[in-house]
Amino acid sequence: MVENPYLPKLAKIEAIKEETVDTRTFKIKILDEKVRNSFNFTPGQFVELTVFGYGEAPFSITSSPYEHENFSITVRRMGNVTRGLFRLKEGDIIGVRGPFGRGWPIEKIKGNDILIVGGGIGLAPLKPLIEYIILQRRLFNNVILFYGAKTPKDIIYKELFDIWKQYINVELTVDFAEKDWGGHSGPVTVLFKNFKLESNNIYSVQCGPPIMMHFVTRQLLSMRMEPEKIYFSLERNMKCGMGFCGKCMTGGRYVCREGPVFNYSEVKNFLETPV
Amino acid sequence: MSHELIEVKGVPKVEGAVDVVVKLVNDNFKVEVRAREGIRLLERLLIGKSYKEIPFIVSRMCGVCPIVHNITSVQALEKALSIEPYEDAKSIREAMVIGGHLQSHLIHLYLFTLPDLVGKKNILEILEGKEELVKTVLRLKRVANHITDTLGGRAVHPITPTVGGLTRYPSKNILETLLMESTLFKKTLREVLEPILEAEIPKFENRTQYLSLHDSRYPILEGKLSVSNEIFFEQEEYENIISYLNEEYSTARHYLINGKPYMVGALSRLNNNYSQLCDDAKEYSRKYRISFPSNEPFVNIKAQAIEMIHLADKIVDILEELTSKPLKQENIKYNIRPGEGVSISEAPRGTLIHHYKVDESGKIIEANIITPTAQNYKSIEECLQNYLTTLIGEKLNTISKEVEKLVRAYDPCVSCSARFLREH
Amino acid sequence: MPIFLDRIMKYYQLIGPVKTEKGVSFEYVSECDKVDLDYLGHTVLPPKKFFFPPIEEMFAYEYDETGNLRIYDFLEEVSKGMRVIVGVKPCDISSLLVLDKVFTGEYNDPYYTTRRNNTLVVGLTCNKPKEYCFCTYVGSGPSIKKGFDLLLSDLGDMYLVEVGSEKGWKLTKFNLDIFNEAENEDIKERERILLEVEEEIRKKGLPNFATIDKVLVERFLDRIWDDYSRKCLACGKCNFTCPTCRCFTISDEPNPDLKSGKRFRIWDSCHFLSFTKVASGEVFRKDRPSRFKQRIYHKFVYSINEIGSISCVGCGRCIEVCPAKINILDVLKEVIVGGKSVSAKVS
Amino acid sequence: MNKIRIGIFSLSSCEGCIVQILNLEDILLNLLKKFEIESRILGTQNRTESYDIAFVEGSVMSIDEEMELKKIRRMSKFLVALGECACHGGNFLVRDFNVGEILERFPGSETWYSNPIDRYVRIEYYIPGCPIDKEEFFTVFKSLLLEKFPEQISNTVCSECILKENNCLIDKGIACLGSITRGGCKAICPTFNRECYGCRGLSDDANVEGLLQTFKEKNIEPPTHLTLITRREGRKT
Repeated sequence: MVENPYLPKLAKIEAIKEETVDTRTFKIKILDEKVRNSFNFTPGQFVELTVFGYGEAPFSITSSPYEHENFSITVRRMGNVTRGLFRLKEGDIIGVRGPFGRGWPIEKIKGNDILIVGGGIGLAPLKPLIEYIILQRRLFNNVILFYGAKTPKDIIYKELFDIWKQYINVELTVDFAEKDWGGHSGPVTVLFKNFKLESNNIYSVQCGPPIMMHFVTRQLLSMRMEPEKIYFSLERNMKCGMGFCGKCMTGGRYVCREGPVFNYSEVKNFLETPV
Repeated sequence: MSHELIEVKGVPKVEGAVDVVVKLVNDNFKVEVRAREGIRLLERLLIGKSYKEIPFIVSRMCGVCPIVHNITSVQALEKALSIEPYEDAKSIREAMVIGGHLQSHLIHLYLFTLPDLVGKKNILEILEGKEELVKTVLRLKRVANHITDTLGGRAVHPITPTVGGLTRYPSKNILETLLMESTLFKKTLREVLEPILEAEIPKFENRTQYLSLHDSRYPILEGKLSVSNEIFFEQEEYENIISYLNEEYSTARHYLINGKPYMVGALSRLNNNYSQLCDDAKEYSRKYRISFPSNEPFVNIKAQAIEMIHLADKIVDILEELTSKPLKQENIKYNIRPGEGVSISEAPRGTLIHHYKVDESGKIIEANIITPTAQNYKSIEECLQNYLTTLIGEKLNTISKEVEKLVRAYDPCVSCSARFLREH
Repeated sequence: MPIFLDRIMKYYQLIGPVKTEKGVSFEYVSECDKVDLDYLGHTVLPPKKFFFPPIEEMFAYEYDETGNLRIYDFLEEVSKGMRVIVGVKPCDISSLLVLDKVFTGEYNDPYYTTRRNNTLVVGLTCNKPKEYCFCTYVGSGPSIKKGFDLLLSDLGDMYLVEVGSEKGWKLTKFNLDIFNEAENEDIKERERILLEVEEEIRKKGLPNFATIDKVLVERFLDRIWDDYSRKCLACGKCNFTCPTCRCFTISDEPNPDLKSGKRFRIWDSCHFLSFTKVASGEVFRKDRPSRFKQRIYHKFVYSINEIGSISCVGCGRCIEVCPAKINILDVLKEVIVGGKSVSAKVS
Repeated sequence: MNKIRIGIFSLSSCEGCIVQILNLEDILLNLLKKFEIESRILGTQNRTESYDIAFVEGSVMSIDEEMELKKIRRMSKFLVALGECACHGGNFLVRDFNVGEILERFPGSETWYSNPIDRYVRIEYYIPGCPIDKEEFFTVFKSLLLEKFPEQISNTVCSECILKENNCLIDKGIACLGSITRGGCKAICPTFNRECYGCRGLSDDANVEGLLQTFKEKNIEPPTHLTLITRREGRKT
C-alpha cells in the first residue's frame, strides 16, 4: 500500500511553557525514532498538528533547526484545535504531519544585512531563523530585529531577547504601553524612524498580522528596498499542506506548498492582494 | 374562602408545560389545569396565508403528533377545494398517521407511564432489570418512526403530504421493506405489551361523556362523530355540539358538550368502536379482562395498548394492499376555488378538528383548530376533583404524585392546546 | 452489451449510469439491465464522486486500554476490490485527467490515486449534446484520445469499441466471442456522428478560449464581477457539480466515549464565506465578487500554471444547475468582448 | 470522574426538537446510561446545581420563561440553542404578531412577543432547524463533550441538495429558499420534492436580493414568510 501523507505521525508533548496569558510553547517529540530522525526543517516551515478529536491546524515550527530530538511550536488559543491543545498536558499524545512549505530564503540572505520584523505571535516562525543566524553569525552582516506586541504582557520569548541582543540589534515596541514600560510605544512602524537603508545588500523578513505586514511593506518600498528582497510569511487556511484542498490558494498560488514565505515581487503580481 | 392546597409545577413526563393547582373552595376541591406554554396564536397566523403553506405550519403545533395535524389539515383543505386524492395516496397517508400513533403511544406508555405503573420515578430507574424491554421498545419506536420517515420524509413535521396527494411517492422497494418491518413490529409488539396490560391501575370510576369518530371501520382519518355511542352527527356539525370557554388561568381554550366536560382519546375510541377492532386486539382485551365501554380514566393507558395491536395489524394490511399492485403515483389536478372544509380525525390523544375557509385566490380567511388536549382539560379537572375525594387523608406528597399520574393517564399534549386568545 | 456488462460484474464491481426517479446518475449497479447507456448529455454529479467522494472517512483513531493511540487507515478499505465504470462521457474522462494532474506531483493523494488505479474506465463517445454543452471549445469532446481503458461508440445497432490500454485489451480478450473486428465503415460512421455533434456545438458560436487567461488577468478588477455577484446566490452548486472542482475541508469527529473518533474530508466550495476563514476569525475573501471570481480564475487562469491547461471540460453542468442561471459562457463572452455591463439585465 | 451533566429544557415550542432527540433510538439508551441527562419529559430532573451542557428548546414568550432561561444560563457551562424557536424566535412558523392583519384585528397584540433566547443570554452554539436534524444534534453533542465547538455550518441547502442529485425546484417554478438557507439538513425537503422554507435561517452570505431577482425573472411568487426570515436577521429584502 502506498504511503499515506494524510496520516499524522504520533508525537508526545514533552514540555509546555506559558508565554503569555493565552499563548504557550509546546515542545514535541515524535515517537517513532525513524520518523524523528528524518524530520528536518528549514526555518519558516510549518507542521500540521493534530489534536485527536479536535482536528488539525497549521503551526510554524519555532525551535532552532539545530535541535534534533524535539521541535517546538508556539500557540495562541484561538480555535478548536488550539483549545484542544491547551487542555492537554505533558506526556499526552498528538499527531504531526510535515514539515510543509517553503521557509525563509537562508541561502539568498547569507552575507547580507537583514531586517527582521515581527508582530505579536508572528515572531514564532522568525525565531528559528534568528537562532540560525546567531549560530552562524559570521555568515551574516548587520542583523536587526524589530518586534511589536499589543502590550508588554503579550511579548513572547521574553527571556530570549537579552541573549539575542548579544548578537543582533533588537528594538521592541508595544501598542499600548504601561507605566513601567520604558521602551517604544506604537505600531512596529515607529521603529523605522531611526532606520536608514545604508546599502542595497539588505533583505527584510517579516511575519505578523496582515495589517502590520501591509504597512511595513509600504514603508520598505518607500525606502526603495527592492521588492524581491522583501520577504514575508502568509497566514492562510492551510488544511492539507500539500496543495490539494485548495483552501489556502491565494492569487493562484498554494500558500502551503509554494509558501508560506513569499517575496514582494512574487506577490505583487498576484491578482488578489495577499498583504 | 379559598386557599391553595397543592401546586404541581410542570408535570413531568408529559408533552409540554402544564401546572396543576388544587384549591380548597368552601370545603370543596377545585382543580385548575393550567397550560403554561406561550400563547401561540396559530389560527390567527394562518389567516391571509396561502392554503399551500397551511399543512406545513399546523404540524408545528405539536412535535409529538405533527403527522396527524398535517394530514388532517390537508384533508380539510381538500374538502374546501372539493377534491379527493387517489386511494393510494390516502392509504399512504393513513400508514403515516398510524406510524405516528404507534410512536406516540410507545413514548407515552413506556417513557411516561410505565414508571408510574411499576412504582419507579423514570425510565432510568426502569433500566435496572428491564433493559431488554426498553431496548425492544426503542427498536419498535424506531420502526414506527421509520415508517413516517420514509413515507413522510421526516417523523417530526412531515414533508410529503400535500393538497391533492403527496409530493413524493415511495418506490415499491421501499414499501416492501416497510411491510417487512411492520410485520416484524406486529410480532414483537406482543412481547412488550404484558407489563402494561397486566399492571395494576388505581380503581377509580368517573362517569363522563366520550367523544370520538365512529365508522364501519376502526376510525382514524374518517367517520362520523359519536358521543358515548348515543349521539351521532356529521363532521360539519361539530360547532353545534361542541362549545368553548376561556379560563383566565390557562393559555389553552377549554371545551364542553351539552355544557359538560367530555373525554377524548384511546378510551373514547374504544368505548365507541370496540366492535370494529381486529380480532387480535379483542382477544387481548378479553385475555387481560379489560372491558369496554369503561368509565375508568386510568383504563385509557390499557386502551392505548389494545389500540396498538389493532393499529399494528392495520398498517400491515395497508402495506400489503399497497405492495400487491402497481402504485398510482399521481396527484389530483385541481383548480383553486373558494370553499369551506372540515376534517376531523383521531390523533393519538383524541379527536382533532381542523376547519378552514378559503377565498378564490386560495388564501385562508377563517380557521378553527380544536386539539384533543384542549377538549380534555375540563374533563381532567372534573376527574381530578372526584379523584381527590378518594384520597382524603393521604399525605400531600402522595396526593401530588397521584394527581400527576392521573394527568399523565390522559396523555395530555400541552403545546398543541396552547392557542387560547383573549378576545378584545 | 448486457452480456458484456454481466461478465464484467462477475469479476468487478460495476458502476454505471442508472435511471432513477430524478433522472440518470452514476451508481453501483447490481443488475446490469439497469445501466442506461443512452443517457443524454451528463449526470448531475460527475463520476468524480467515485474517485473523490463528497464525504470520505480518512482514518479512525482509538486509545486502547493501556492509553496507547492507534490509527486505522481507511485507505485499506479503498484499496480492496477492482471496479469498472462504464458510460463515462469524454468530458468526464477529461476531468479525470485534470484531477490526475492535480492529485499527483510533489505529493500524491493516496485516496484518489488508489481509487483511480482500482478502476477501469469504459468511456462512451457523445452522440448528442445537451443544451449547455461546449466541450469542443475546450477540446474535451465529443470524443477523446486517452484516459480510457475502453471507449464505446453507439452506432445504433452495435457499439464500436476502441481499446485504450492493456487492461482494456484484457477486458475484451476474455470476451472475444461477443466482439467482432471493426470495419472501416463502422469507424467512418463513428466519425460522421462525431462531426455532427461537433457541428451542433459549433453552431453556438462561442468565442475562442485560447487566450482567455490573459484576458481574464487584465479584467480582474472589471465591474462585470460586481454585476454578476449581485446575481450569484453563492450557493456552491456549481462547485459541487463541476467535474474538476476538488477543494475540500478536513474535520474530526469524536465518538461519545471521547477515546476514539474519525477524521473526514468533505467537499468544500470557494463560494462559502468559511472557505478561507482562519482560526482567528479572519476571512480572506470576504466580499462576494472575490469569491465569485475564484472559481472562474482557478479554472481558466491559475490552472494553467498548476497543471498546464485550463481545467474546464465544457460539460455545462454549472450552467444547468445554477438557480440564478448564471452562464459561465456569457461571463467569459463578456470578459472577451469587453466590459459590457449586465446591470441592465439585473435591475 | 463524575458523569457529565446534560440538561434539556423546553420553553414555548412544539417540543418537536426534543422528540427528535428521543428519536435517536439507537444511541439514546447509551447516552442515558453514560451521562446524567435531565429533562422534564423524561422525568429525570434531579435539581442539580450545575450542568456541563444545557440545551434549550423554544422561544421566550413571557417573563417567567425569561427568568427560567437566565437561571439555566447561570447553572450551565455551555448553553446551546436548540431549533428554530430558540435560535430565531420561531417567528415565521409559530407566531408573527405585528404583521398587518393580526395587528388590525387584535389591538394590543404588539405587546406580545416570541424571542430567540440569545436576546437574553449568551449562547455558545446554535443548532437551527424546524425540527433539528437529529444527527447534527448528536455531532454537536459529541463535540461539546470535548469542549469543542463544531464549525457553525456555513454552506447552503442548495449545496447539499445537489449532492442528492435532485432536480432544481426553482427550475420548476417553485419558490425554494435553499440557495439562501444555512445547510445541515441534508436538503431533506427538496429531496422530498418540497421547497426549502428557510427554517435553518439565512446562510452566512445569503444573497436575498439576488434570489428575489431570480424569482421575479421566473415569475415565482416569494413565500410570505421570507420577509420574516430576513427581518429577524436584521436584513432588508
